Amino acid sequence: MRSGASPKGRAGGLLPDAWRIQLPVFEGPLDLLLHLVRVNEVEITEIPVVLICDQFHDYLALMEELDLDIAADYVYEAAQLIFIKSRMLLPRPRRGAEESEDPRENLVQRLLEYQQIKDAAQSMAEIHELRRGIWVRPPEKVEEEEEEEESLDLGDVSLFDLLGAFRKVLDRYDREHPPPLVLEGEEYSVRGQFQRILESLDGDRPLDLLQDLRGRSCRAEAVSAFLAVLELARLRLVRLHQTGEGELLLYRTERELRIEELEAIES
Amino acid sequence: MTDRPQIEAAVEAVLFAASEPVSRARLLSAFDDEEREEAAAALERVVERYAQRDDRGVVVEEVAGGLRIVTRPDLHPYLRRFFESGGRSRLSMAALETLAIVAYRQPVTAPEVQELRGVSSSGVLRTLLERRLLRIAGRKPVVGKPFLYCTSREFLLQFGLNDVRDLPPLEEFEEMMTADQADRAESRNEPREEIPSDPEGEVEA
Amino acid sequence: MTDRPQIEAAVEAVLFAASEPVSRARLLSAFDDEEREEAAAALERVVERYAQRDDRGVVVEEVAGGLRIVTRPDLHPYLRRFFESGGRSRLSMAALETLAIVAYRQPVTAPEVQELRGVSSSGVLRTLLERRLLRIAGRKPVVGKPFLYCTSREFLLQFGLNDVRDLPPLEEFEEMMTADQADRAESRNEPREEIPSDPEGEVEA
Repeated sequence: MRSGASPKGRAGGLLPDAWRIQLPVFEGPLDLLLHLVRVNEVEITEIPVVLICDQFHDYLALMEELDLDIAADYVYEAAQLIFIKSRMLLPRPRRGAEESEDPRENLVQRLLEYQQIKDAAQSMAEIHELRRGIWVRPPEKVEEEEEEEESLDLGDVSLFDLLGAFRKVLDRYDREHPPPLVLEGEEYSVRGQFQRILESLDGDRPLDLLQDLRGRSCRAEAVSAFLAVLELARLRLVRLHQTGEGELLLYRTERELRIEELEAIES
Repeated sequence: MTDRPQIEAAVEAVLFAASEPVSRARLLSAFDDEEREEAAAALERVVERYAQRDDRGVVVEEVAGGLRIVTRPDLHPYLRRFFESGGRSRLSMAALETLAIVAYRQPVTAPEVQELRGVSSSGVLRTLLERRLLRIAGRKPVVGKPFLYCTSREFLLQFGLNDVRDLPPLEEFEEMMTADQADRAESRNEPREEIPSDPEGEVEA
Repeated sequence: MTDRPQIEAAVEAVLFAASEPVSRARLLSAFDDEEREEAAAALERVVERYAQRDDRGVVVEEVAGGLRIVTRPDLHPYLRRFFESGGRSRLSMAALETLAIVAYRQPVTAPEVQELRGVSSSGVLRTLLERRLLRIAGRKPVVGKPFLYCTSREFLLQFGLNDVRDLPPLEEFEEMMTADQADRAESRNEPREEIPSDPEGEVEA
């Protein structure tokens, strides 16, 4: 509950108190200015800057009071108005024959332009609303073509799409190539893989090599594992067997590993 | 040898199947050279056949440089009920203002739009890009090289224009609007004045 | 109160917009209870209207327990010709991605594109070459001497750029996409600080 600090005073009732409750629906400061012009029943070209400026500031004060965020756009326009108002209040230099410029000129021009835009937008809104009711048919497929790929009309493709596509590529790449887990170098070493495979071969069960390689976390690890298998084979610690289905199976041989052999392997 | 009704039927079938606006020239490309004249005449008969009529639900419209068959806009309520979908969503006033600026000033940059509207418009521009009503047409060769925005083909489709040059001149709106300006000003104020003014200036939270 | 022709029009519009076969019962669900009887009669009139006739290219067919409007099968050669004659050329998402990669990483080889996209891209690259959006700028002096791809002049025209160096950096795009109220308000203020902060102070003419 707030009271006092009524912004009426200067506004002379032109800003209904209702505003204090209802949120403003202006599209921006120019919209607010047009509204003030309208309620004061003046022409845009004859805008009473002093009055309008005060009303505009009252409105901002009201927004402040209601803890509404006053967008920078409004603050900027308020400063502009004060600037114009101050120039209006200054005695006009009468030097020379040429008329001094009306300080309102720029503002009037902007308001007139904005009024046009608003009018156009209003008509466009009506057209859009009407045409929202139009339904089209999805394009017919003459023959059952392969799954239609999403595509854009070349004439419509713009930088926005190009950038969006590139962003998508990079995002997907990052997703599919997560930064490698930081593991101790040993995990990728040939010796480490050598030991891992040898241990997993304890017992009679063979190891499916391809499956094992696919299970490695990254290419570097897979390469290490593969080199380790070559070492294992060279030292005749394993036997490789290819099945009819193309699987490569590793079987442990009887041979024991000698410590100096292990130490000779790249770590 | 293709006979006359057959060609008329073919024209209708192509127009129906295309679903996109098709230029007359492209539509006629489905026919042999010697059929083309007949096809052009047939096309006009088909267009006439799809002229607005009380008991017809579909019409041929000329939009974005082509012809297409669409449902009559006023039948929207039935279609919405049938498809359980509201169809295309509405545009906010901010979006419409921004569209109007781009439509009339294109190619135009974001700062230029902002200057005209008096509010920053980058969010609205982005939304319009996403809805494909605008497209980026390049960059302006000035400091900062801002993007240049233009309206798209989708814009023409949604606003029923053949070409952006078909937009009525801005002054025309003004004339159109000044006529009912007073009405609108009033109706605009109404909802605000409904609320009884509070002389104590008290505000409810 | 909806009148008779209006209901007939609505039936036709629904049938037109639904591309899948629609059962009579479902079609009538778009109407109020009190309209339904009228709509059922209207539906039969619409079906009749779409009966096979020499000069009509579309017919209503009853299939899979429903009704739908389709093009007359004997006219399909025309449709095929129409669709094959191309018309508006389209760019697939794969092509757009590839184009974007080349644009930002040029000069670039096919394996490099493939690495980024995760799928083989040689077919897409060929299409883009054919469409003149890309060009081959030489070969990379590495094993296999793969071709180096660059964007073309056509590409610059398509995207309204003077030079590939005008391609916006990704950050600019991201800024645009994330521009929220706060950023926008800030960026708005910057260039405007030239306004005299003291309105009472001296003002230049």
